[in-house]
Amino acid sequence: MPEMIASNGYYVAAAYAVGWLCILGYLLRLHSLLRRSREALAHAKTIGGAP
Amino acid sequence: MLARRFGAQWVLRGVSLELRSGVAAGLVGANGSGKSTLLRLLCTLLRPTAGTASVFGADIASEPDRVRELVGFFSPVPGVYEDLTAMENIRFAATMLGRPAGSAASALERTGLASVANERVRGFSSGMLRRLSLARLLVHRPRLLLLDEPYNNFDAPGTALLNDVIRETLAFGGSALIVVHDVASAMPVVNEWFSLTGGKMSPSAAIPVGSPSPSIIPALGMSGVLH
Amino acid sequence: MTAAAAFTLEVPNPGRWPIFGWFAVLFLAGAQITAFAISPPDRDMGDLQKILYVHVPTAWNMGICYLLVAIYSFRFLWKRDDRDDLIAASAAEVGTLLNGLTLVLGMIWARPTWGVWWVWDARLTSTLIMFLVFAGYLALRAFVEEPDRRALWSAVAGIMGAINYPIVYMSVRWWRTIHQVQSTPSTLDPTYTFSLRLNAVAVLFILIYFIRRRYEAALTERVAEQVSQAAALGGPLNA
Amino acid sequence: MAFRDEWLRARAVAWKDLMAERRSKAGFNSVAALGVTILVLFGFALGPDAEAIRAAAPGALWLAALFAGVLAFNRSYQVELDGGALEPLLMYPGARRSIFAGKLLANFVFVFLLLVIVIAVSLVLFHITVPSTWPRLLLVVLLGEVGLVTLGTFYAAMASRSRAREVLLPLLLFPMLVPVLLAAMQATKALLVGDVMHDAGAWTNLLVAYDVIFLISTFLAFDYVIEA
Repeated sequence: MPEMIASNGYYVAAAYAVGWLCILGYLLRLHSLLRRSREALAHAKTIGGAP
Repeated sequence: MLARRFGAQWVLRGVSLELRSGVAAGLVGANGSGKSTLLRLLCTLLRPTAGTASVFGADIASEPDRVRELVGFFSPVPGVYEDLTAMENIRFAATMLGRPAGSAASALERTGLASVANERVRGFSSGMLRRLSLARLLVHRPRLLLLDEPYNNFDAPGTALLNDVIRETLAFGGSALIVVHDVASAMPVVNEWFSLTGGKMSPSAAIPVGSPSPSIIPALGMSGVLH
Repeated sequence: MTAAAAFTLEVPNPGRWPIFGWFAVLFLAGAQITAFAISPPDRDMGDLQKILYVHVPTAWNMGICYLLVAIYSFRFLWKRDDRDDLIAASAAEVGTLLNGLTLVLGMIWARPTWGVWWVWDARLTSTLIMFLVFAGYLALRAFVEEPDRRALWSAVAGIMGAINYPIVYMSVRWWRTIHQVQSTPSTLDPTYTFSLRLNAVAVLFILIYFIRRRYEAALTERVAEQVSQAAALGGPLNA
Repeated sequence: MAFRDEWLRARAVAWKDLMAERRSKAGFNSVAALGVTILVLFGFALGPDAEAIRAAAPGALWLAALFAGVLAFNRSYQVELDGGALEPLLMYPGARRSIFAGKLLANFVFVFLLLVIVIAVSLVLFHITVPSTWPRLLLVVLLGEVGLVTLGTFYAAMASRSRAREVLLPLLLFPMLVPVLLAAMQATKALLVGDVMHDAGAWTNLLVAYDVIFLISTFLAFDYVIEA
């Protein structure tokens, strides 16, 4: 029943694809969160004129 | 050095005040200067971010229960149950305070609400609501009165009644801290004045001190015991 | 003003964490490749078993995240240090991500194995319930603005959520279970368990990196919030 | 001595909540009507076939109680929030758990009355014959209600004071209720057919265990929740 084994390959591929998609997606989210929070801090400091 | 931070802003940066018993202190200050925050700290509604304060020996952070027994907070918001009648409200307060049920009736009597005792609070005017929360204070009989703008929209008899209650509290060794704009109404009872600006407290020489016993209040940390 | 200074939060610097990030990603790739290389084809599951190399480690690490949420929530209730709150929040977010991934991978594995996408089985169902519990946790954090209240409430919700996991698992288990009986790693052939553990460690590195950087972003945002608030309400923070 | 004071305070809080509820009347009627509506909708969803409806009756009954109950939980803190009465309540001396106990009691009575209606209507709508094991069924209903009301009152203490409370309470509450609802539904289902499989006992014991766990944890956590 080769067809059965072959289709399994799709599921395995799908699983790893989803796995890496999540990791890369979250890395992007982290990147933007970090950038945005640093911008917010810089912006806040300019208004506050804190030392 | 009592301090309280909301997010970043030090609303109170280091208030130090020692209030002797039998003293009514008036507290003036611009809006947002931390006056009501100080009161809410003293009555354990807020936790201090730094520093300590004790009321008649009970520390507000570690012994909130004892403090709540000793402190009465008279705030502009009456905080009563509109669907309940005046008597039901005060009797509920009496039960929660562990006071005898009978004290509710006499408190309503004293504040002139006996005639409307069985009416629902929903229809009460703001003056009547203030009397109702004053009645709650009478049931409680706290040793430290924390009054937040007590004289606002209070008619003449109401103000007189309030000052009587303050004097009675001072008489039995209690104290009062009154946050006030309307300095004139508080004049008959207050014997020390403080001003709170930018979260810092200082004895306020600006306001003439009408107190019979002009005692110098050492600027000790709030950790000074109010005794 | 030492009392005040002690309580202000310092901005964390990234330091060498980005390098650790690269290391974690490469290590995961390496772990997956080794697992592929050394795992003998399982007699009946064919190469479907390879899905387990990413499904099971993700599930384990999800558990670790929720444990971290509980631990840092307890610490917050005890010490009231804002940093613990932010770590708990970061661990919850990463945990929820891993939770979602575990569910999707579980379904991808269930389809060829049992012919259906979803199975009302003890472990999958309790993982789904935990996903909803922590969706509630994240919603609570989103809906409550005031930092002190948000921190306190989410600490409580986090602990209650963590308590609920074993309870949900046991109750669903008695309700019904056709999930592979929890095969303790030792009973299976050693290469399989080695691959599982290797990948589990790899996902753990990813997890640590994610939480640390998410925490960094949250802390920076909190400091920015404080600085702007202080400025708005007069006088820099530690004047 | 202290326990007696706490009980008096809890009873006063419960009495105050129930009195305010009775006076505003609208509350209970609308919640009960919602419960019945949900039962009717279940009837439509499961089709006229008597057998299918009877099989689904336990689930329908508990879900109706759950969805209607959620409205009651948020309302129980509304009585404080409307008049700004929460702060005076927090300033009364004595442990705050008596406030939680009082709210729990009031909600228990409210949801009990709701359950009476929901059960009566579902007996009729779902053609349920009262089984010989009805005393044990009543016990299961009460135990299930304890779990529902405990967690509902606890999470409403947070949800009622934040934005979008109608969304936040179900989102927080339902996942936590899964074990209680599962046990309650399974025990009810078994007892409705006279517990022929003798597994109602196991589920009932489970229900007791859940109630104890959630009662203890919510009582411990309430001080932190109400303090903020």
